Amino acid sequence: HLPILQWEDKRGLAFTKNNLSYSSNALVIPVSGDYYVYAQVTFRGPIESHSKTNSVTEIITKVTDSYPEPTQLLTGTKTLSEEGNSWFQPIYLGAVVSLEVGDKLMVNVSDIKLVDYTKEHKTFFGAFLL
Amino acid sequence: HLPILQWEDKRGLAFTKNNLSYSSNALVIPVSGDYYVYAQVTFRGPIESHSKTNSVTEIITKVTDSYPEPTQLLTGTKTLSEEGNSWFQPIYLGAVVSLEVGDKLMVNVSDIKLVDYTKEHKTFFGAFLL
Amino acid sequence: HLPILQWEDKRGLAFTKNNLSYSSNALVIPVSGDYYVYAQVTFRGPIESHSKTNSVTEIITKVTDSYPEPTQLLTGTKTLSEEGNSWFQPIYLGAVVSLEVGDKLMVNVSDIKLVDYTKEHKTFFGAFLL
Amino acid sequence: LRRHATRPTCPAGMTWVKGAQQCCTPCPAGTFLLTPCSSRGNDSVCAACPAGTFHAKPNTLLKCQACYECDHQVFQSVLSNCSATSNVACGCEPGRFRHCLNNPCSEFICQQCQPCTGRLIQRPCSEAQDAVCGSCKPDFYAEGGECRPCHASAPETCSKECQRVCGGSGRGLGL
Amino acid sequence: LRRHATRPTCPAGMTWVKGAQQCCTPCPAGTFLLTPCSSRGNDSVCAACPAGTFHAKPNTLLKCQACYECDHQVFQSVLSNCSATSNVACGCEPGRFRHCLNNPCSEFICQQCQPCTGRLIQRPCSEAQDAVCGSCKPDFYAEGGECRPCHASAPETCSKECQRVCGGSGRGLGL
Repeated sequence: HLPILQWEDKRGLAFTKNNLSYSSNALVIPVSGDYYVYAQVTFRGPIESHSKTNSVTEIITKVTDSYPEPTQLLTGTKTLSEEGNSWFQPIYLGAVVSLEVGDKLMVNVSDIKLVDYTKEHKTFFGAFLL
Repeated sequence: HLPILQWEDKRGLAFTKNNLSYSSNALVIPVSGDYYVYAQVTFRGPIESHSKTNSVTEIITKVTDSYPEPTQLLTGTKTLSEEGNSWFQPIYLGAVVSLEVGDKLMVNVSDIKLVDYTKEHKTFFGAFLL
Repeated sequence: HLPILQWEDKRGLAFTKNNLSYSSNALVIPVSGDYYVYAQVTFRGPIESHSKTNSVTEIITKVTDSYPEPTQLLTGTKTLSEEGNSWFQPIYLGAVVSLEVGDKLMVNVSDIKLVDYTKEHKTFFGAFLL
Repeated sequence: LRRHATRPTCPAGMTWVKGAQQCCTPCPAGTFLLTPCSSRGNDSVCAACPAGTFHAKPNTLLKCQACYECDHQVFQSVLSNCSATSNVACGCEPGRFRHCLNNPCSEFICQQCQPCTGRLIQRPCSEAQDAVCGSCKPDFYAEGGECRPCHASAPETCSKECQRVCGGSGRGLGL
Repeated sequence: LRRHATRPTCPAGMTWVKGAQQCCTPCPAGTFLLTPCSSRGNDSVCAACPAGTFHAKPNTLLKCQACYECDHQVFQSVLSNCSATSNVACGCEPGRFRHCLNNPCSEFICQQCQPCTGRLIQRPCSEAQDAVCGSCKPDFYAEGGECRPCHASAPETCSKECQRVCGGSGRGLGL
C-alpha cells in the first residue's frame, strides 16, 4: 500500500473534539453516521535523490474491522509537467461517506518525500459528523 | 449546453438518504434550505480521436421550475499544458447554495470522453443540508 | 501582506444569514464555534503588463482582537508551467477551524490582477457553523 | 395541514410556486417574485431586478441573477451592458480578436490583430478571428518574409516588383 | 442572561476578552491565556507555550501557534530554532543559496552555488544569491567556456595567458 501520512492533532490549528480521536496515524470514528471527510496535501519537488516524478496521488482510505483490507474512499491524482524546475501542487479532497463506530480514516500519498509538511496551513486533514 | 454526467446512486460508496433522491442524472432537493454541494471529476487524456484538448471544465448547475434555463452554480475550469503525453487532472468544487424543494442539481463537463468514470473514489458528487 | 480580495455579498448566488455578516472585505464571525470555511479563486493569465508569473497563491486568513497579526488558516499554492500561452487555474480550499465571536476571515491572493472576478460561479468564499 | 401535494401540472402560462403551494403567473423577464400569488386570488407581486442583476426569462425566482463582468485585464470590452433583462455581452477592444480558451468560447482573451504591414489584406481582422494577410502590396517587395516599400533606389538594386517605381525614373532602360 | 455586550474599546494596554466579556491585560509573548481575568479583579492567568508552539506578540489567545519546520528535502537548514516567542527561521545548507519560488520568498529551495572552478569570484555565494564568477584566474586559460589550469606544456601550444608558466621554461623565447 501507499505510505500513510502522520498528523499533529494538538498544536496550533489542529484539534479533535466530540470524541473524534487521533491514534496511530488515523482518525477514529466515535459514532456511526455520515461524515464530511476532507484532506489537502501540498506536494513539492523535485527532490534531488529522486528520478523525475510524473504524478502525485493522495488517497483517503478507511480501515474497518468488518473488512480485512483498507477501502479507498477518495482519490486525487494529477500528472506533473514541470520538466525539472521546482514545482508545488496542492490536492484537495472532500466528500460525505457513511462510517461505522471504530472505523479509522487515513491519508495515503504516492511519495512521502514529496509532501510539504513544513506549514500546518498547507497540508491538513479532518472530518465532521453531519 | 455542456454534456451532463450520469451517476450511480446505490452501489459501493454511493447512497442517498433524507429524501435527497437521484433521478434522470440529477439530485432532487426534497426540502428548501442551504446545502453544501460538492463534486469532483477526474479528467484524463489524451483520447486518440481527439484533437489536443487545451482545457477541461466542470460545472455544477441547477435546474428549477422557477426559471426556464439552468443556472451555473459552481465552475472549475483549468488549462492543460501536457503537450501530447498522457495526463490526468482532478477538479474539486464545493460551496453553500440556497435551494428550493424540487430543484435539480447536475454536473456538466466540457467533454464526457475525458472523464475518468472507472473508480467511484476518483469522480463523485453530493450535497448535504446545513 | 498579500493583497486582500473584495467580495459581493448580496447579488445573485451570494447571501449571508444567521448573523454571519460581511464588512470591509471580511466575513465577521457572530458566534464562537467550529466553522467549515472554504474559498475558490480562479486565476488566469498572462497579463501583458506582467513579467511571467511562476506561481499563484490563495490564503484564507483570520484577524482577531486577541492577536495583533493575521493568522494564515489555509493556503493553496501552485506553480505554473504555461510558458506564455494563456492559462487559467482554480484553487479550492476548505477545512474546519475554531473561531471566536468577532473574528474576521479574509482571502489573500498572490496577485489581484490574476484573479478572474468576472463570473460569480468561478471565484467564491463562504463559511458555515457546524 | 395540506398533505404535501406532489407537483401538479399548472395550466399553460402558470408555474407551480412552492412557497404558495399553488400555480401563479410567473413574473416577467427583468423582475423577480417578491410575494407569490395567494389562494385568495391576488396575483404574484413582482419587483424589478436591482442594478447589477437580471433575469432574461419569465420566472418565479426570489432573487435575480448577478451580471457577469467583462475581463478588462485581457482587453475585453463591453458590447452591451447588463440590463434588467440581459447579461453583459463582452467582446474585444478595437484592433483585437477573440482567442478562445474553451469551447463554446465562453472564456477568451483578446489578442492583437496582425498588422499586415505592406501586405494586401485577404480577410480583415474581426471580433471572431485574426486578419489574413495576402501578398505584398503594389510598390512593396518581399524580403526575408517581410514586405518592404520600394524606394526610387538605383535601378540595379531594384527588385522585380519595384520596376514601376525605380524603372520609371531610369528612362530608356528596357524591361 | 447578560445582554450581548457590543465591543467596548478597552483602555490602552488592555484587550477585550470575549470569554470574560471584559477587558484584560493580554498575556506576554511566549504565553497564552489559560484563564481570563474576572470582574472580581483577579488578573488573567497566562501559561507558557508548549514545545513546538509560540506566540511572537502579547495576546489573549487560548492556544499558541504551531511552529513551522524547515524543509530538509530541499536542503534547507535551521537558522534559528522555534522558541516560545519566535517561529523557526530557515536558511540554506552551506554551499547553497535560496532560489525563491514565490514573492515574498516564503517558499524557496536551496540550490548549489556555482563553483567558479578556475575563475576569479566576483561575488561570493551567499544565503540570498548565487556566486558571480569572473574571468579566469592567473595561470588558467579559457577554452570552450571553461577555465583550465596552464601546464608546463610545450611552448607552442601555450596560450597567451599561460606564457608565464610555459614561457618561463622555454628561456629566450621573446614575448
